[in-house]
Amino acid sequence: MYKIWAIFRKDLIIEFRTKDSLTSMLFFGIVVLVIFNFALGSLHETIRSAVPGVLWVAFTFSGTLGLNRLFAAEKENGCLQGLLMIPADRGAIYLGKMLASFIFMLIAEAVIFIIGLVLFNLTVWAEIPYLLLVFVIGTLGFSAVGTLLSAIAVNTRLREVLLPLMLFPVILPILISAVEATDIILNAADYRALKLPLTIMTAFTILFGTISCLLFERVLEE
Amino acid sequence: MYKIWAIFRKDLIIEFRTKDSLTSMLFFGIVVLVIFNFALGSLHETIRSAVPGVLWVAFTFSGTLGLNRLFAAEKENGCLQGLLMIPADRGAIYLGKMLASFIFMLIAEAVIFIIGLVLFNLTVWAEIPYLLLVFVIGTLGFSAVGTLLSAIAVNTRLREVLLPLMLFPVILPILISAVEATDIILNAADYRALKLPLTIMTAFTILFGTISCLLFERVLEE
Amino acid sequence: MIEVRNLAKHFGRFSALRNLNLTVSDGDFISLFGKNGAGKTTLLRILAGLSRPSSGELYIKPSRQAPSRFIRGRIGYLSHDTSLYMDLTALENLRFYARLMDVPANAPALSERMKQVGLSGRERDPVRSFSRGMQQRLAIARAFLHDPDILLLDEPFTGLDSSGGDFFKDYLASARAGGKTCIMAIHDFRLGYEIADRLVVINGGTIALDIPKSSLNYEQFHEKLKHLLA
Amino acid sequence: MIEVRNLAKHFGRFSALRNLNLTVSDGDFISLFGKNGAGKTTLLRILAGLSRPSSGELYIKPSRQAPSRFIRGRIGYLSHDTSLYMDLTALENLRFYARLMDVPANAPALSERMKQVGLSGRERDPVRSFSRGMQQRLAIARAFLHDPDILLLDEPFTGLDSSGGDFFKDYLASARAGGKTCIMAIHDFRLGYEIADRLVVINGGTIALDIPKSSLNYEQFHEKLKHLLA
Amino acid sequence: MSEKSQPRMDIVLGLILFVGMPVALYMALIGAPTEKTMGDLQRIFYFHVPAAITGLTAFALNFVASLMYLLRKNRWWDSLALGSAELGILFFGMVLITGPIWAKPVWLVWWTWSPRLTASFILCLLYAAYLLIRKSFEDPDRKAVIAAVFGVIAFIDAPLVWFSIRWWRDIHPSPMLETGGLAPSMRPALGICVAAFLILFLYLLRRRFYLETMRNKVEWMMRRIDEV
Ligand code: HEM
Ligand SMILES: Nc1ncnc2c1ncn2[C@@H]1O[C@H](COP(=O)(O)OP(=O)(O)OP(=O)(O)O)[C@@H](O)[C@H]1O
Ligand SMILES: Nc1ncnc2c1ncn2[C@@H]1O[C@H](COP(=O)(O)OP(=O)(O)OP(=O)(O)O)[C@@H](O)[C@H]1O
Ligand SMILES: [Mg+2]
Ligand SMILES: [Mg+2]
Repeated sequence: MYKIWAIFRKDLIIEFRTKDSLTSMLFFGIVVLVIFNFALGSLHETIRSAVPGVLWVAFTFSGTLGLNRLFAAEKENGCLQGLLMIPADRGAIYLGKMLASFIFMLIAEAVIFIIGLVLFNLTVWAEIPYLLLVFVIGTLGFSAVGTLLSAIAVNTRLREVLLPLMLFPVILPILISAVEATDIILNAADYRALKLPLTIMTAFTILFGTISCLLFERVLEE
Repeated sequence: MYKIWAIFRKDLIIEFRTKDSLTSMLFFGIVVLVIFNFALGSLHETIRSAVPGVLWVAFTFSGTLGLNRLFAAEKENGCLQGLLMIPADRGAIYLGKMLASFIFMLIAEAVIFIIGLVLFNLTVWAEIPYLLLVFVIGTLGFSAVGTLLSAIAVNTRLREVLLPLMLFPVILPILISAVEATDIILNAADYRALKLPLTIMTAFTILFGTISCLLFERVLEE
Repeated sequence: MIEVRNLAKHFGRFSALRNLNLTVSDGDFISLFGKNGAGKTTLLRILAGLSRPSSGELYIKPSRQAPSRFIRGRIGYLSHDTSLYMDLTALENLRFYARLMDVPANAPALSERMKQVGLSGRERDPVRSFSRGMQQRLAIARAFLHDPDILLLDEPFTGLDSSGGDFFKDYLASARAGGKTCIMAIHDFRLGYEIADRLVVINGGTIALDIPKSSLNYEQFHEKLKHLLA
Repeated sequence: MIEVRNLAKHFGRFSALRNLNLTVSDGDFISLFGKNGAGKTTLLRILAGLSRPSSGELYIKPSRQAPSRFIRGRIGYLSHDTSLYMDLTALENLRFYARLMDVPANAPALSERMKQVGLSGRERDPVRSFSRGMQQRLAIARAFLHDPDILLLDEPFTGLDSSGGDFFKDYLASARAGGKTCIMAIHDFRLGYEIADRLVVINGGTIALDIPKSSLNYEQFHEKLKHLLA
Repeated sequence: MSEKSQPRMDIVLGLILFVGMPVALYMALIGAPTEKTMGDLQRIFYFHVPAAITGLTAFALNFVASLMYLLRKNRWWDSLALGSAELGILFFGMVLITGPIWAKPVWLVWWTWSPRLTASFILCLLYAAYLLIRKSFEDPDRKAVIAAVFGVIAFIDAPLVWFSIRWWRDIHPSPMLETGGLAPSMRPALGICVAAFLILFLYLLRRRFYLETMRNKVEWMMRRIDEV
């Protein structure tokens, strides 16, 4: 348990020192927003219906970037090799890394979301708890699969290509549900419709979390 | 002169072998398109006016990615250091790298554009020469500044953040003109209006190219 | 005890190891010699469980298979790479690995380690700013934090200055006195002969010589090795 | 001729070099000794023009400033890093650098180079699949493709096996016979003494000893160095 | 070497195909009745649907083989997984080609993001990624493990993709085979085409398998040559 924590903490310290992942995650996310805004400049009245999609594009981009970096950092000096030699369940490495990517993504999402609000002129005080729920579940699912897949990708030559290539199709159900749920929250008032996408997201997250945790041991090994 | 060519050729061989930059450039570009398409799914009639912006977002993203990789590859074993020791004008390094990024971007843009046509249901046979002109000038400007800035960024710790952070504001005039020009070609029939954006793009490209070539020597050096 | 039977490792059509047999008893101190590309690193990585053999059997007491979680805690592997995080300080690196290896991770204990490898005073500097030899020192401190029973060393003296080399020789001597097992890939004939009590030469991916040190004096050994690796 | 006057290099509040003076005549063969972190690499990088001194003057005949394009063509720098592209084959690496260094880049000439460093037969394998020593051999071939007048060597024997070491010693001997200048950072006292004709010790970022080899025999030198670096 | 290059089973399958394919073609292009509204255009149906069925079968087989590999660590399963993934992409590629060809005249667009089309596209992407993973590992054992892991995830993902996009209205017709809406006169042709495609799949799979074993053997022999 505290090993999970140790791995998480280490990523946090490195991040705190270099500000590498978070800044680039934020930056890409914000750029997506800004350019979307710019591209949709002429369609101001319809913008609200595009916001959920735009937000999740931004989240996905920044998340993929973050995941890539989180494992690339382990490669630099053969650090992953050091990790593989520790006398601990490799599940601990998985959970530690997943926790780190989850937290980083949530932070990035929060900032991106706030900037999105400003850019798109939205006010959403009442909806925040619901949005939070959707963001947390969606991000959890994302980092559950993402961590496994980036552990696969990091050992290949095509690392930076392979991660999105594997991740996006796999993550699509959760992404679509998340966009749908966000859309319902922002644009429709009928919160009962939330049930379906939220169920799908949750089922997906649990399913992939379990599978990933089980398969992780097989995957980590050079 | 043949040194420029040697540097370009080397990047080409590496690319051919790993398919690293191009695949990831393409992938990100296409993903931008697809997700835009999703996000704008409900606005089918207005989509055509958003296409130029969307295209250039995709180009910019994939280009930034490509630039980052092109210089990151030089860092791996201190290869940049090897390059710095060669008895040649450092302008040759600049031009070789610029050529490589220019060609990679053009290839990526061509593919992204074709996929964009399919996704957005456009037919543009007659407009292709004009579009090609805009793409070539825009890309030239992009890689002229981009190469300089990524040479700066690669030596910093915050490499992947710094490049877009510096590049996007600098590139904005070219980007806006390019979107403008593409919009005119795709949506308005009056090609005379092309003159202004094209002039701006060309002027910026020449300006940036000259300045970058002059400043490059100062920048490369650890 | 480590037992390797009929080990082979192929990379595509290239065989890095083939038909390799080796039995290491507890307490053996082995120097592993071999030309560049002979397969020393490949063998050590397989023994450390970081790479899977293409065929053959690997048996590390008490488990009859690739090193499990329990075995991993008994192995200390010092590779060509340092396994250090460049953006953490020296102390943070040690603390991180100490936590993962179930070793006391308090600052005094770790500072003591730093002192042993001659890095005291640089605890709070990021590893990125360390010179090559300083990184190697820290890598040594890291790899043996958990006082492993089996030492797998891949050219451990790389980059060390004379005092660093002396320290590490002392460390190995005390490990030997403590009954540890050690396999060390090394190019320096004299140093390798001096430290080991068993001399193994790997050539063309298989064991070409495997003798106790007592059977040859240095000059004879040097002659023989020169001849083998010519 | 290389002349260094009052050189200093600071990293933040830390001085890696300070008050360093050194004059190297054409044809000097210098072994540079020093503890880990003494500043050897820092000095070599400055001499190679890869790093800017914080203060002081650097003078490499005939230009009174940091190495210009002309000077760069006369320097061969072998660093801790190999400067090789992992995804290119050995031959492609050499060909690339040969083109940039205005050296014939035809396959036979380059294969000859590969053969010299004992890598013939591996020309078409990607460098990523090379063992450490093989990479070092290729790095040597690369760094001296253009037959430079001034050799700056940073622990060049790292990872080389005995035949690789012998080859490189021969190479240095013939370079010396050809009147080249060489500055080599090295930790192995015996080897450094053997190769050089001038012995320089750097300590605490400044020159602590600078004597011709003829002034001390090996035992005296060893004593002195042990004492200096204690 | 004792093995014949054409095991008897393959010869039999080959013969069946040699006869069956022309029959299937005849049934599809001439034998089956012409559809009322779409005319001859509808005959794409006899390629589109069998290809889809075969492709899905192949992916399912890949899932089973991947799972078995993870449990049994037997290289046989890995070869099976590889072969079925490649053929799955091949057949599904046919769906993705015949579909748009059909769609352009019927729906007036090449492509829309309707649920089934999206799901098909994603499925193809997943297995393209699967093949890419296989290409980017060199160590055969590692490759097999990683590919199996991804094979499992990919197939579990497929139904999820399917359901998660259900709430969009779908321009793609719902499968009439299930609802029994297919005209009885079209059934024999469809049946024969499906059978022919499945046999073709089986045949190609066996050949692919054979190729893989040959490759391993050649590699082994090359190593022996190097050793001598
Ligand atoms: C899982 C994949 C697919 C399956 C199982 C499938 C199956 C079918 C079936 C059974 C029909 C006949 C429906 C009928 O007329 O009774 C059909 C029709 C059709 N399919 Fe697909 N299909 C798949 C993917 C695609 C794709 C990717 C496209 C691409 C555009 C496509 C385009 C069409 C078109 C245009 C028709 C004719 C629609 C019409 O009659 O209006 N299908 N498909
Ligand atoms: N990933 C790989 N792909 C292909 N070939 C490899 C790979 N790793 C190692 N080899 C080859 O295997 C052989 C043995 O390599 P290894 O690193 O074990 O040598 P070594 O004995 O450690 O050499 P050195 O003394 O130079 O460190 C070499 O010929 C090398 O080219
Ligand atoms: N980029 C840097 N930032 C901060 N300090 C640095 C940096 N580079 C080197 N140093 C410090 O400068 C000193 C000299 O380093 P240098 O690499 O020159 O040592 P060296 O003599 O080559 O040692 P070694 O024998 O270990 O290779 C070291 O204490 C090192 O920590
Ligand atoms: Mg080795
Ligand atoms: Mg050094």
